[in-house]
Amino acid sequence: MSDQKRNLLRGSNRAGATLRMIARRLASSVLLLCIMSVLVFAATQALPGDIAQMVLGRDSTPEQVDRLRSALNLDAPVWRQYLIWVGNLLQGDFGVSFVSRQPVFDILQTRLSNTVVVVLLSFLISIPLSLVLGVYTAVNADRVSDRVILFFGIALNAMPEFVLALLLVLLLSVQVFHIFPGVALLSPGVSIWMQLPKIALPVLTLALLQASYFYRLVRATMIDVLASDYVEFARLKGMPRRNVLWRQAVPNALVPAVQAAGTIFAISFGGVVVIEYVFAFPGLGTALADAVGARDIKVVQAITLTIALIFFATNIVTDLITMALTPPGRGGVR
Amino acid sequence: MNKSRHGYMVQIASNRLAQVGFALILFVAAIAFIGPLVSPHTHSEFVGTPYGLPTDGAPLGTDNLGRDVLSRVMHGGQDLVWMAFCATLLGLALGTAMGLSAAFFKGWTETVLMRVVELKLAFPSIVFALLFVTMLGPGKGLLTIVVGVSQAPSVARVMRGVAMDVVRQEYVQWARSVGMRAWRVLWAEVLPNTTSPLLVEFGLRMMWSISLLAGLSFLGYGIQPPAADWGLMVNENRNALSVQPFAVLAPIVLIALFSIGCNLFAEGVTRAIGRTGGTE
Amino acid sequence: MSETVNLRDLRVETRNGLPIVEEIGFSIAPGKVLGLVGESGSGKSTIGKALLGYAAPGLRIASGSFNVEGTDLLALGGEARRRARGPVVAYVPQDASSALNPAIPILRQMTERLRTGQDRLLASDARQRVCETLERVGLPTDAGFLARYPGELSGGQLQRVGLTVSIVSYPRLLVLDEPTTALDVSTRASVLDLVAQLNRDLNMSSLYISHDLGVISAVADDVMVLYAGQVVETAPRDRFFEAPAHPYSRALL
Amino acid sequence: MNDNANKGKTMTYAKNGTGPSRRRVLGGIGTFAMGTALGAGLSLPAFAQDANTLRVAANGSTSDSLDPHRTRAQITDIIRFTNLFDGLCDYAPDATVVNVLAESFTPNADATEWTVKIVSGVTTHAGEPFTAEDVVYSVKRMLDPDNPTRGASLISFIDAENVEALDDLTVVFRLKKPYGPFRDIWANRYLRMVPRGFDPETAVGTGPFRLTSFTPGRESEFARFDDYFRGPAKVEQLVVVNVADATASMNALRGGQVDMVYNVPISEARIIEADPALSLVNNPGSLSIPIYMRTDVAPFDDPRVREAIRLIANREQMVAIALSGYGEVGNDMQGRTIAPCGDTDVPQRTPNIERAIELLAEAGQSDLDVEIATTSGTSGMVECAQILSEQARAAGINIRANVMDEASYIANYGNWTFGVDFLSDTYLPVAARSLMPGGSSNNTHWHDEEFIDLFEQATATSDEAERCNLIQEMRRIEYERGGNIIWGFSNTLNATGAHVQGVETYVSGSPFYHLRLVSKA
Repeated sequence: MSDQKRNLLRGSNRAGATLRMIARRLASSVLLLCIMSVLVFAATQALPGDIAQMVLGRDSTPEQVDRLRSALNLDAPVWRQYLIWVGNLLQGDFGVSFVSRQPVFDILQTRLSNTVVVVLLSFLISIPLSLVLGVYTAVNADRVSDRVILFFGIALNAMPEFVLALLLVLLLSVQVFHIFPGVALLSPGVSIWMQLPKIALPVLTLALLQASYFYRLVRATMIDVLASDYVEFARLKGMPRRNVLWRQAVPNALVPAVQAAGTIFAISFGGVVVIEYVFAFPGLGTALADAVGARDIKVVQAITLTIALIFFATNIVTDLITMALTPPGRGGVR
Repeated sequence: MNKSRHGYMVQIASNRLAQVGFALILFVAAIAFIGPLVSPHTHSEFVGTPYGLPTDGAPLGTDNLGRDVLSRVMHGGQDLVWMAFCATLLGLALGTAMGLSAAFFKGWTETVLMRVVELKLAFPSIVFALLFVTMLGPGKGLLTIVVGVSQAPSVARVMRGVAMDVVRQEYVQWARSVGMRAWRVLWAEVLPNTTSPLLVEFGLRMMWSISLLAGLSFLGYGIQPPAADWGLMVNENRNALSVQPFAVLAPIVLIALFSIGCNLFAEGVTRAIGRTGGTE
Repeated sequence: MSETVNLRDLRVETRNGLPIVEEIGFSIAPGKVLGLVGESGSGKSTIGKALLGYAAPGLRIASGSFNVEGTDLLALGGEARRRARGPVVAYVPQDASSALNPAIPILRQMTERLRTGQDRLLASDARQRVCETLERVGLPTDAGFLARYPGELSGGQLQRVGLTVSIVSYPRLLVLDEPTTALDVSTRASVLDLVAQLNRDLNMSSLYISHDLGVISAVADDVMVLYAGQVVETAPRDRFFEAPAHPYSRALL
Repeated sequence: MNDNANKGKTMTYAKNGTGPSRRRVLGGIGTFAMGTALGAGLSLPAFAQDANTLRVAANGSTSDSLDPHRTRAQITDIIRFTNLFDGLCDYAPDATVVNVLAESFTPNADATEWTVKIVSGVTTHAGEPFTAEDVVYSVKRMLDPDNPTRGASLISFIDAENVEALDDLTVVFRLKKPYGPFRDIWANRYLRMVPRGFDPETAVGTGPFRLTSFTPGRESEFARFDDYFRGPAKVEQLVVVNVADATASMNALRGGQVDMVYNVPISEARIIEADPALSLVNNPGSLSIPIYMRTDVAPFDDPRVREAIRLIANREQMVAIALSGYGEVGNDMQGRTIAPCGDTDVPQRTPNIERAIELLAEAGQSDLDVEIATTSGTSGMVECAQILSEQARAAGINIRANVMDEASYIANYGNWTFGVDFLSDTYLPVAARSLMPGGSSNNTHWHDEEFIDLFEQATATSDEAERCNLIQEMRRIEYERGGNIIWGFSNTLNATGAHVQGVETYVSGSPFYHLRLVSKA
């Protein structure tokens, strides 16, 4: 029974190791966020064009520009501006946009929640779809159906976002069918949940792009799993086919799937920029593109850091889910 | 190991997906590079009214300024393909250097390099490119570098994974134990054993480079007019998609064929070398 | 009550028709162990799995009949063949650490076959039967142990769990595919004892596959030698070890 | 999906499995999905259009403003201000000036003091009467030296300290210098009147609509102001939606998501005209897209070089291509129309490449290689630079189009040696801004004494016929010696659904943005 004792010991070490791992990831994420804040601040400082000039437009006089510049604190040394900014950030104050004179937090809040809704909805479509397609094509690997689906997967996956978005607008909105609105004109006063048809196309575009990548990953993992000894043994044991597939094989493909899903989730927030632009969707991406164009640097800074934060948070959550799903004895925890 | 590498090459060359992918790449590259030599008009010459439908003089019609779409399509791939290629090579070189170094030296080198990778990954490529292009202006060189650099971290992750297996091999350990210089071990022993995954990465990165460059052009942050560029052409002419579809569809089809070619090639190589892991 | 099991003229080939094994036949009486010897790659495992009507991906069973209690198992269709796996013929894997599903607690892996099919048992009955078998193979039966995942067990424990999964259905024929290769010497000895004892107690026929003649001499009643997919010699154990007939057998010894 | 973030990790975990919590996770997702589907069903009716609500899409940004005096002049702002506020005057659709809040203008003998009578019975959205004191407040607000406004330079001749309300309906303006076209200037869209104590948060004005909600960069909503002094609007509700992308706004119009768009790509005009469900509003606006050459630095300080470039430019081709024909060929003079004055009698300048080559050779600039700065500020700016660049090949010189984003262009605004701009106003204000030294858009840095003198006379006189003569002369000088290639005037294109009625075209100013008389069938 030394086995048992060893396992018990290993178990307690494992829980400790998990905590330490989380702590380390948190610390490293915080550090990276700090570095990121410096980089983002430096990058926005280096953007050409004078903010005051941009805000006032073509018809302003130099005196007006100077006056606005000092009113906005733009003539302070850069390091002071940075420290003030970070200090305010730490107190939860994102500042006020130079351009819209609105609190950056307010801008960020609605835009972020809109984008989150689109990404989540696209996830609700792409994840189940990918699991079903991935399992189906793995079971039927190299048959005609697999090849056809693979071709479409590769083609969709290869298409730049705006190409797919434009094709979907042509197909489902403007030219062939008139099913969904081609523009996501959300009314700001109304909950996005009450306006879902308006965001159907952006969600669909994103979902197709996600699925075309994700399903192939599920397929590849499932092929590995289906070739494993334990699946063969389950069949030799006399387990029914359906049981072998869904109870024995699929659960073992979930861990890599969760990892990939986490990645897709995190990078969707960057990838959605172009899609939002095509559909004029009021999300983080269009806000960012607008803000870069208008030199609304506080908004650029806030959005970039938010995207980074989402990335780090997603990674940590993904790792936690992975650990929860990983069976004990393989690095998982009970 | 030279023999096995040769074997891989044969397998890759005989893989149907890789063949089709490579043929597509060649086809589009041929249009891009031979096109400018044989195009009926220059890329900026006015041959008709804006958005004219196909005629004998302009088989694909005219664009927003009345220029010949066919000639612009023939001129518009050279820069894109060339930039995507250079950006990909840059991304692969940088990423491979980072990945191999991380796997080989371990310790602090690895920690720092991998943190840098993570930092960059938290910065979506499109946002990264948008900021830098706005900052430094949309020059071809800069676009290439920005796109290349933004590809490097993903390559670094993959190559680190690959190299970790190679570094554990006996001949590498042996080379290190007899006191070969680190860079020589990397160059002569580790790198040659990563060719197949590098080929896969090449296909994938090429695809993303095209996608990113075209996306930037589409947002107006790419190659600037009056140059002919497929991404820019889509941007310039998409208003008239329903009037003169060829001005948009021709470049879209070529972009799509090229990136599908790259993706097929990557998938084919992956299958040929039996790496079943997730391809992007 | 138990009868001899009979294999005739088994041929397994690739999809292109290249034979992996051919003209294989043997009989095993109840309570007896047939040792199947051969080098790795000689087709031993292929024969073992073929007895369950199973061929690895890329292979197929081209011909042969395998009679157990008056039924030709190889002639059975999909569903009937599946039902025969377990209660009629059971398979003990070579390496239980990879053959047991890492994502499922061991109790479920041991009971799940009993709980499927027409004669499915209640959860409590299945658990009861598993515990009896576990006691036989010398493993604990407490709830804490049963709730473990394969990754939390030692190699010897895993191999016994693998054995339990197969014998808990009380099969007529037990195919043991090098079940001791992955074990250290002392564990190997105890597992071999266990196999011999179970064979007697349950009155099963067994096919014991190994490349290790020492192991074969310890458990087998008869020995069959396989070379390049064909049987070169079949003989009772004592005769085989005293006077092997075939030159290849001699070379093995 | 652009990055391959976790590939290494994915491979490592490939053989691992899962624990018991998976079923709960999947169950949760299922419930969520059902809720979503339900939500989708419920929200469908929100799609239906309401005949009492007019929805318009226009170009704006997060810098959208509610302060009529401080704006970056995006179209969403113009629509908001036109419908929330009134000016003393406004332009009629034919570009003549009519009174709105003002009833009469009376100058003294030398046009240095103007007495303005206000219309009685005007009320603000807050229910207060609009009086002379509100006018004084508005003018002082426009001229506030500490908080500059967009229209300040237009009325810089007013002595802000000496604007005075004589009674509830009479204001007297004392000027720093004589100003003849005093009444006309008040039609400008940046000189709208606000009530005392104006707060941009609530944006109380006197206009036909009052604000009900505002989200910068997204949407603003208005309700009809039933007590509007010129009669209530036709629709009960007005919604202005920001759509930055022209293609997206056309998609919205086609899909019935909006009734009207202010952002029509010229390329779409022909399709809209052919589509029975839509109608094109083709405004012969005063928008000019000048190509400017700095007259104070090389190479364009040499008049021969300027003349050469002017002879290279094929104006007809530019209008045909850059404006798809939706515009009018220009002749290097500002002002598409200078009504009520007659046209200026000079020959149309046409391309003459041989002469251009000669002039360049004389100036020693046969190998000229210059960059022309442009941005997509309005449709045609980028295109005309490209076209000029192509036309210049024939003369053996190299003109390179440098297309920038707007912020980069504006950062160096006024300093580009060679570039493209756009201007939209009647002649004298345009001249003040772009042809006079110190004007905010005097990109050519032109300084012509004779022109300045004529300008001063034209602004000082209150005699219209004399002013017309002076303007004719000014334009002649502009044609001969100016630094601009005014190759054309662009129509402003807008589109509505066929069910929208009462939209007026305009030449100058704001008539098109007045939505008071617009209704839905």
